[in-house]
Amino acid sequence: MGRKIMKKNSVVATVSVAASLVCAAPALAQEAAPASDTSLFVFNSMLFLFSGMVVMFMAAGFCMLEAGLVRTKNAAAICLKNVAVFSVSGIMVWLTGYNLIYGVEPGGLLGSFGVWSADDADPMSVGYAASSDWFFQMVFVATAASIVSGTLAERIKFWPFIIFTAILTGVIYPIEASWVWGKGILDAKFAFSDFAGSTLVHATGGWAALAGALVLGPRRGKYSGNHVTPLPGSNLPLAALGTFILWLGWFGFNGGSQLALGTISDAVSVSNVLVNTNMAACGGVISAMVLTSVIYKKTDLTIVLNGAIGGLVSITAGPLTPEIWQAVLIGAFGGVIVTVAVPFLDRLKIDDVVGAIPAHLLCGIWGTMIVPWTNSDASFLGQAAGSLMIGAFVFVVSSLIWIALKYSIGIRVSSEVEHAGLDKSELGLEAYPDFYKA
Amino acid sequence: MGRKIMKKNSVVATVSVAASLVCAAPALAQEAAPASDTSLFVFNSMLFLFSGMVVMFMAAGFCMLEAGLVRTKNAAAICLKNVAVFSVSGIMVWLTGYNLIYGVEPGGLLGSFGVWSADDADPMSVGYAASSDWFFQMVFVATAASIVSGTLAERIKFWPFIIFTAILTGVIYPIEASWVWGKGILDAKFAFSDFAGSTLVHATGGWAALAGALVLGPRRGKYSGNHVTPLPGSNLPLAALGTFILWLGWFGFNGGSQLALGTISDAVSVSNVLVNTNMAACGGVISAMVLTSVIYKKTDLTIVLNGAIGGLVSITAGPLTPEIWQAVLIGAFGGVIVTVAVPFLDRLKIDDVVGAIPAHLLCGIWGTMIVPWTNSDASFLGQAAGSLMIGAFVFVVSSLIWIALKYSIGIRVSSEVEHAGLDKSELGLEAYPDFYKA
Amino acid sequence: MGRKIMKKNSVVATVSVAASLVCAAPALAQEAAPASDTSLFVFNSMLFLFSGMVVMFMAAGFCMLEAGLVRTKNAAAICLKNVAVFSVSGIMVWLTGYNLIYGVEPGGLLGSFGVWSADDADPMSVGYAASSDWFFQMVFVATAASIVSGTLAERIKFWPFIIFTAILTGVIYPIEASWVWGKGILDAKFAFSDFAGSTLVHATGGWAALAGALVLGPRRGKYSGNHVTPLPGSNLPLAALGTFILWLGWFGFNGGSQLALGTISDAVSVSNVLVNTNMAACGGVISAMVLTSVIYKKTDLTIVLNGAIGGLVSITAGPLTPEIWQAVLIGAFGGVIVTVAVPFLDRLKIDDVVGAIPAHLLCGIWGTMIVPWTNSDASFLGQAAGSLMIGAFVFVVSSLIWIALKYSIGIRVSSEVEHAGLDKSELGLEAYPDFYKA
Amino acid sequence: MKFISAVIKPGKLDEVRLALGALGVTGLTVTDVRGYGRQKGHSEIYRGAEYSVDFRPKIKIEAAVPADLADAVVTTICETAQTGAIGDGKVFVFDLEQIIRVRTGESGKDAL
Amino acid sequence: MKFISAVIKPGKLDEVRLALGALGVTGLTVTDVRGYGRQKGHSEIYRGAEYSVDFRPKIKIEAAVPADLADAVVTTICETAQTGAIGDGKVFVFDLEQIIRVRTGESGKDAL
Amino acid sequence: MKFISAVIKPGKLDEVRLALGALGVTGLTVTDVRGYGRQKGHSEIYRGAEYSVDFRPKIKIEAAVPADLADAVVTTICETAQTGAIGDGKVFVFDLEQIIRVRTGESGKDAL
Ligand SMILES: Nc1ncnc2c1ncn2[C@@H]1O[C@H](COP(=O)(O)OP(=O)(O)O)[C@@H](O)[C@H]1O
Ligand SMILES: Nc1ncnc2c1ncn2[C@@H]1O[C@H](COP(=O)(O)OP(=O)(O)O)[C@@H](O)[C@H]1O
Ligand SMILES: Nc1ncnc2c1ncn2[C@@H]1O[C@H](COP(=O)(O)OP(=O)(O)O)[C@@H](O)[C@H]1O
Repeated sequence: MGRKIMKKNSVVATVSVAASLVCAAPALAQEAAPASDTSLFVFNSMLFLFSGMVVMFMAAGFCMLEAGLVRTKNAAAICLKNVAVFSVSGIMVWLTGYNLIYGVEPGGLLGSFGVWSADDADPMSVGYAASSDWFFQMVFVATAASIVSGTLAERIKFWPFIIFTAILTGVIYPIEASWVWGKGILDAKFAFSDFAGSTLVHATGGWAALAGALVLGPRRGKYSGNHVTPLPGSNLPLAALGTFILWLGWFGFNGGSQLALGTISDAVSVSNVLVNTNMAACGGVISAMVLTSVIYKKTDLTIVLNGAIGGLVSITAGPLTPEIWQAVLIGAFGGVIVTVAVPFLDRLKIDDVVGAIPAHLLCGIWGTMIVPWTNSDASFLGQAAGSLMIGAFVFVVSSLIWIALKYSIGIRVSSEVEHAGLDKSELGLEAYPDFYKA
Repeated sequence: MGRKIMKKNSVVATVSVAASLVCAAPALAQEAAPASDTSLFVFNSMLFLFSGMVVMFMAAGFCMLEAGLVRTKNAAAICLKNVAVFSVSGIMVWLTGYNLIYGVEPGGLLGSFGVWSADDADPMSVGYAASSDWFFQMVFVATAASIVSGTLAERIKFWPFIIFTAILTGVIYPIEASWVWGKGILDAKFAFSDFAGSTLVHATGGWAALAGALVLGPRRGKYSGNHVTPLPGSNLPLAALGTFILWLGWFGFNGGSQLALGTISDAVSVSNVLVNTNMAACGGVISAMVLTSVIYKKTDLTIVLNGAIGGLVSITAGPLTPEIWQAVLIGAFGGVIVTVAVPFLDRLKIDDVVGAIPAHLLCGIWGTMIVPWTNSDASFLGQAAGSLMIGAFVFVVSSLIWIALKYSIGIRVSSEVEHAGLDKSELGLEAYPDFYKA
Repeated sequence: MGRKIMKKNSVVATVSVAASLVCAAPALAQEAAPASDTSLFVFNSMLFLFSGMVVMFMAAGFCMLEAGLVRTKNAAAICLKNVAVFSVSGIMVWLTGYNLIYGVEPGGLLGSFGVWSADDADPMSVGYAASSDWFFQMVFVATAASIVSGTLAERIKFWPFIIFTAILTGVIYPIEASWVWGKGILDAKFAFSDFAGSTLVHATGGWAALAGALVLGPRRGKYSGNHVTPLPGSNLPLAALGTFILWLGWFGFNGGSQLALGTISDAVSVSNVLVNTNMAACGGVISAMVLTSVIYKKTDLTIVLNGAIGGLVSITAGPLTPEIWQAVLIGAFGGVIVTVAVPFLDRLKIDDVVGAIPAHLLCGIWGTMIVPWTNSDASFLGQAAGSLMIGAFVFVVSSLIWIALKYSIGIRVSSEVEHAGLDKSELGLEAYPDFYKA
Repeated sequence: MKFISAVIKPGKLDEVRLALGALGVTGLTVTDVRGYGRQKGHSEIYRGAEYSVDFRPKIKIEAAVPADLADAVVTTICETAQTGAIGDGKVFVFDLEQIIRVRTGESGKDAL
Repeated sequence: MKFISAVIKPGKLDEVRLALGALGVTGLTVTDVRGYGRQKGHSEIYRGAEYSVDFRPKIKIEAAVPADLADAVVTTICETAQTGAIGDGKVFVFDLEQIIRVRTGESGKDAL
Repeated sequence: MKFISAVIKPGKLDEVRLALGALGVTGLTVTDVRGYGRQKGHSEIYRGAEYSVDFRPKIKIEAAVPADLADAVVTTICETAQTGAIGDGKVFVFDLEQIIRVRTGESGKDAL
């Protein structure tokens, strides 16, 4: 019964296969009785809160993905880092991050430093609860920071990593994000378009990770001459779980980035964003699956998982405007990038433990550059300018910080610690003490 | 303080233990000021999107349940299958599935083939965003497909399995679902009632799995003469996690199947559905727990987990109409079915690795047949007709496809591959390479 | 693009760093057009349902946390207990719990016994669907019960534990909760304030666990003379996952406890609650992280995870009123409590396998006592009275029941069973049969 | 008394145990080991990088037996553990000076 | 020089190690093994199907000792590892031709 | 024929295997073991309680070799497995009465 109630009067609409542009909806929506001011406010706030909660859960996704892809002897250490990253991000976004992002002058370069607090003095003109927005922005910052821990796993010291995370989440990310989402220079001068953060979140995390990987160097035993020795992930079911959690979280990530839900047009947009987000992930999985099977005669699960992430990152810059087939293709190409770039990075002896650089940095760039294909408000030039400017800024500043840390307190554990594993040395325990390890 | 705000004026209502039929609510609800058109639209779309996201997460639940119940040497392969299944389902529902379901003539047998795209031309008469509905339907299809992988685990070849999945999600499921939810023949002629899919989703997945199990044969070493050798699941905490995720997802699965949330009556219905869904799961757990303890003097966790699923599947055909005690009983009997059927299938030498046939097929039939007990709109005859027609269709077509695959490209890995495990042979890696395996 | 739509007219409001008290919002909100009766009803019911689902997922969180912190030989048994606890709670809240809580006379001590059923006869005066409220209350009870299993793991018999759980969820919790949330004696006489249950849920679970730990005794081999032998947790990534799930669930736990969402004031409150909840967890993580590093020169992941929980429990009694810095401090002190109390309990030879007593009981008391700092409606005296009265009641009654069980059917497994592990002895299987155990 | 140690393929353990039991061998000790020999390892590809897994999983069976049973034990192991493919394993025979049963302190044949 | 190999119950390792240390045994090598003997395995039920777990977890302790210490070592192991229940294990004594310390190349008694 | 058993540090396995291969040793059997000796264990802290982990992970390598190769094998193991730090391990040499190849039944040198 349940299934039928609404289908009665909708059968005409839903079976139509004529491709009506989604942009048509807003126009028509004007005729319907609008939601009351209060309902609008609640809908908007709910979108932020609910999406924010789902995005928060991505922290668990990253944690599981990374715990699954490191060796047992470093599995507890990577969990510790993930818990710490999420906590430090929350504090830093409160202390400096939020006001750096949204306290920038229109067209400006640098926002204001200052601790954030909720201001709901004029709720109706804002249209949502101040804290709901802050919560949503905060979990985005945490996402960017989570990317870094995976790349640098199994060899970086805990505390220097935490210091870098604090700077990344409190200063670096907020500054570059202010250029676009804060209506700073990239928004004003280049109409740079990044719906939910292919560049602002993912490429940013990827650049910071790349800088770290270069300064830190590869894990001992990974490269000898031209030979690559894989150091296989120790718990692939956890990695698969992490990927599913990230996939789920992405619906909040991209869907919530519509930033409003109180009108028919917004509800339609959020819905379209979710569908495109999902289809890009499907595309990424399938292309990675086919490609690894063709190249290696084996279907490497870890690459397929990276393919899902790659597809998701690729669509993140523009999940609203593509037709479904375009979303599938955008994601599928993300899967190709990942499949090809993972071994390519190994050739360059850049040791990225979980494949974060291909999935977040490269697919982030790809996703950003392809926006003009489906969104006429964006230009290739503007997208390139934004990618370059943000990339250069994040990479240079991150490199400087990594180098400063390296030559002050040191960022790399000793070779004995690395051999014994960070769990025993830095945490004083083991992730799986009962199991006999080969 | 928080707790009290609303309790003040509600204390009378909530402590009343008089059993007022939930159906009374709609009548009364008319008096309240209705939500605006826009709010209605947003509520409905949100129900689809939010429920759809939770149902999507069931893919992770199936993945963990199955990864926990296979042996280590096949754990990565089952994860790969689960990721692939969800991706292929998304693509197929877009390409053919959706329009097969909802493009059928009233009372008809076969919908129209055609790629779906969102049509929001007339939002108010539809009442929700087209994409939100599509998203919700899509995750249902993926659920049906996830059931199959568990039964056939540890011995089926990857690519033939993917081909079957594509046909199941793109053709078989959509056709049978169109007969009911698309207002096809079973809805028109038999008033067949299946609220959220005990038959349409779960028994369908179960029939496809049964057909596969029969064509594929049991795992080597499982049966010798009349002796059954258990091949125990390798990671039961993951199986427990998977079950909890599925339980959570079921709230979206059944709750979202109310298909509307913008009226008092709908909000009450969704709430009642959630409560009944939960109580049926509780019933399934407790009956399985007691029964295994009585029969075997041990409380087999894996059966108890199956009991939870069995309870959930049992209530899925009619979660709105039962009183709570009825929901508990319906679920509890599902737990009994599972406990008894798992060893019974072994007697028949049907090797169902995760117990999907008892939980999804048998409980799906039970849940469908018991609907008339609490819902006078349904008849035993109509329910039987629907169960039979859908069962016959899905089982026969699935069998033909499995047989065709078997005698063309082959569906079963060689005995060496099966011995070594699919992970090494098909994926080229191991799920837990660091652990020493007994 | 998406990011900008609303920021245009909100930039002024959101960058303001002036600390306006959140209480200002309600006053202003009156001016906005209110939501219709129906929308209000739907918003409120949605808050309950959605929050309830997230809180339900905490059952998975507890399960993973506990499965990760026990030894392999008891990992399946703890999963069984967690599944059983959630199921038994659902049944008991239906049979007696709900009406004990809300059927109490104003200022009374004992509610009415009676099976609950939904009454939606007068929906507008209640303001939400009866079942949505029941669902939300039910998952709270399950949370309290989940706390106990962790403390008593690895040595308690299954069925006596289930009997205790039934009494705790059907009688003990409902009675003490009625004193506050049911408007019984503590609410009426002491204006005892416990927003989401630092005392009512968490300390209650903790007291029951402490009583059990004392009656049951420590695990064999844990204490010999003054020497403590750690029995390390077997799967720390699962423990980390569990903590993240709990963290997520807490947003529903505290956010939903606002109990209403249909006004601007409520939406603002829910948002503020979420932010404070998150910040307290961040505080708990960071203080535990710093403190363990300073004391032990190692950063013990398991303590840090307990720190997150400790922070969350600490804020739960009053997540609405603190400024952010206050929330951080309240949580941070929770982290300190946990770090100090874990080894202190070992000194007292109270064996708490997962650290539930420090995190839930001690932080629950701390969180309750600190409410007056930020909420002038609460007094230190009232808070102390409530803490004491509830603590004494729960501890004494729980102790009596544990003792009664001990001297009737026995609560502790034999030393052989304990040595072999509960999995083999009570469940007849192993959690990780394929792995070679050291 | 002789001490016989055999390295065999993992799938053969049950068969060998039953055959030895039938022969009168009353006890066995089994260890999971990895073997390297003529039977080469295989190569796996992980994230695009090939690597060789040189060792193959094997099972080591150890049994103390009376000297007069030794030959029969060796022959039985060879027969039941044989698949004919490379990597079937080896049997090693050692002289055993003494065997004592922990429970009773009995030694020599009585300890078997 | 003698090489003593003992199969004991897992719970006894610490006791035995301490007793041997007191006796002057300077080193030990320990392996997780599974044993089959008089002590029968147990049967488990998984999803309604019964199966027998034939092997029991045991611990193998190996120590190279001077010949004159061998008897004391055997006796000590028997005494400390004894529970009196079936399955307590066995001690095997082998002749050891040579022992060399990797670090220094010392051999014989000096290598102990 | 000799049977050589060596306990070495886990990180040295590959090096030793390659060196022995170069020497003409055709097969090896490897076991994960835990060692106790001069090299003391370390202490860990779990939830504020200190405990000592007395055993260190080691690798046991076993190889049957012709008597004339035995000395070279011992020397090679000592050289390649040496780090100079305490805990490098020991090499034990046993007399091997007989070796049989399961696949063919060949015995003695032919079985190597
Ligand atoms: N010289 C040796 N010393 C110890 N173990 C050996 C030796 N040669 C072979 N083995 C063990 O026997 C197993 C099988 O040997 P292999 O040479 O691969 O096959 P086959 O015995 O059929 O010729 C090896 O994996 C290894 O464990
Ligand atoms: N003949 C044997 N050769 C090698 N190991 C043996 C032999 N007999 C027994 N064992 C080992 O000793 C353990 C205990 O032996 P069992 O016969 O069960 O008890 P008990 O020694 O008390 O009579 C077995 O589990 C097995 O590991
Ligand atoms: N007497 C012994 N019998 C058997 N194994 C021994 C003996 N002594 C040492 N071992 C093994 O050799 C390893 C290294 O010995 P240890 O005394 O720590 O260092 P070293 O050999 O450098 O002096 C130990 O961990 C143990 O496995």
